[in-house]
Amino acid sequence: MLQVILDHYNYWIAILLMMIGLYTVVARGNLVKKLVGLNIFQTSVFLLYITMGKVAGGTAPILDDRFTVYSNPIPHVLILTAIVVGVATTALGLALVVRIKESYGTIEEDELNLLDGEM
Amino acid sequence: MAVILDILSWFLLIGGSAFVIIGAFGMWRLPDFYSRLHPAGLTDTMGAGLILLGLLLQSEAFMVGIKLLMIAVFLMFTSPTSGHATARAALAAGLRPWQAPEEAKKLADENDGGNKDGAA
Amino acid sequence: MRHHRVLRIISKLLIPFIMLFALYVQFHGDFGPGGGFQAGVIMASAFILYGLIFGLENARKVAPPAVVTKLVAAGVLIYAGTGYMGLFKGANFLDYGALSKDPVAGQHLGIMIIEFGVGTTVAAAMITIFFLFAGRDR
Amino acid sequence: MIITLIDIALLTFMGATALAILRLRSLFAVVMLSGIYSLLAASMFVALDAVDVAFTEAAVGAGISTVLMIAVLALTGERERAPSHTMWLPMAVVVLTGAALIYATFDMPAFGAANAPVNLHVAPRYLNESFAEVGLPNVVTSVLASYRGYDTLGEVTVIFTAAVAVMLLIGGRKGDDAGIKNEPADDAVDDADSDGNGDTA
Repeated sequence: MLQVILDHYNYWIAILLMMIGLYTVVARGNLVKKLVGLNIFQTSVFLLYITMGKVAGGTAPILDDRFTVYSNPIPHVLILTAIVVGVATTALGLALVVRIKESYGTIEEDELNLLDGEM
Repeated sequence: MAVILDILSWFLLIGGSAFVIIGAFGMWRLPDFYSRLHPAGLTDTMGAGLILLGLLLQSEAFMVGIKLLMIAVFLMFTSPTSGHATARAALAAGLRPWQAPEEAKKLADENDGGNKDGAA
Repeated sequence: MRHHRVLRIISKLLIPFIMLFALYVQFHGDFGPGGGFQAGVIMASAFILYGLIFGLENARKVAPPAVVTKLVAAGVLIYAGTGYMGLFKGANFLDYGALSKDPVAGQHLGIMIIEFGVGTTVAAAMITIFFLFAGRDR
Repeated sequence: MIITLIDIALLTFMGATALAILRLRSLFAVVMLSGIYSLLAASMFVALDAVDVAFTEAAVGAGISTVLMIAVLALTGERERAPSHTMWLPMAVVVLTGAALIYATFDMPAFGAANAPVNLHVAPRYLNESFAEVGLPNVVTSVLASYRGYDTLGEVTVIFTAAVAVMLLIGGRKGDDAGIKNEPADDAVDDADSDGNGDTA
């Protein structure tokens, strides 16, 4: 039983974080809060990928004569680029938030829906 | 020799960790923002400094030691600066330091007395 | 601005070292952790620190938006251009082995150049985005 | 054993930080906590041997994205309004999705298994032969720049596109929907015309 928990704890926490992020995106009305939730979701996906690439007893994939077991480098490559792309897309989302605030005067979702209904 | 170094470095590491834990307790127990800055500074300087020193004694490669020293120097510059900037920002935002209830009462009384004498 | 003196002096002291560290990460990324993406972000953070402490106007003088905007595109062009170099030398697109007589040396050279392109784009993009957000009037 | 303890402690901290982000109303505190969350994630990546990723996450998550978020808060306000209606439907959706995903994890290979399918396909080839083929000790760099160069070219193009899109969205002056330049658009056009006719000033 303990072994099952230890084998899957990382996955479970990654999924828990994913769900917290998803809930923040779906249930909170403030657009900045939604973007922070999206970031939490994103980071938890990164965590899931990196967790899958870990090899027990391995070391970072930088070749050296002293080591023989390395962790899997492919998830690292995928996630490394994804993080920087993630901040670029977050900046795009924030730019949209700024424009929405300037056009509507609010960034709360239900107020935006009301304003859209009036137009 | 190696044993002495090991013992010394463990002593430093445990000491540093103790300072970090004390800092965390301070953050939790102290009443307001300004007093909480003190344990934060404790964590930064004593905690991180002792841990870095302990790691320095453990490092085998020369380059690792140099890097650890550079981190220590960097921390010595940045952590007081960030503490200073945080306190300044709080003061600029209008946050007043907390005072113990009886102290605050005494000060308020004195101020009232001063106001009676003064013009306003 | 008298009460910013400590911040100004410390950041003046640190910004050159942040940039030096960015260059170290950029060009040492082949041997240790690091590479263009990290170096670009660190280089951008040096400029962002400058902008936060000394004001946006001074930061715009140090890194003129017109130049930085062009660097965003220049990095992508360096990357793609390295790919086309391989094509001109008779190999596949992005095959750096053809850049030099010795394939391994060619690989090393190609990776160096494209990492530089990546670093340029990332740093310039982050600086541009920071300028735009911080310069937006209320 | 110690590694496992560090692992569990860091993951628990991350969970606590994420819950605090969900519950707090002050957006400034939320942004600060998201910086702490990124730093914890970076420490976690070090524990999982992904030093390059940890480096990037620390620089991006705890540095740049926090600065950007605070710059946006200065423009949009720092308080979040209380949610106006009950949140049973999102909660149900999230709980169901999470339960399904957790059910799926029981089919996943154990954490750290060396014979997991991910670790058997191309990773051994990169680890064994990249030094002879590319000549770099850091396998992540050789895979990123050489073996998967197309992928990285695409990612750099995405960053370029995002920067251009941000420029288009907020590069102009406030209330100036047509202008995409930083200088006042109308005046620039007037100047260009007047230069042709001679100086009007």
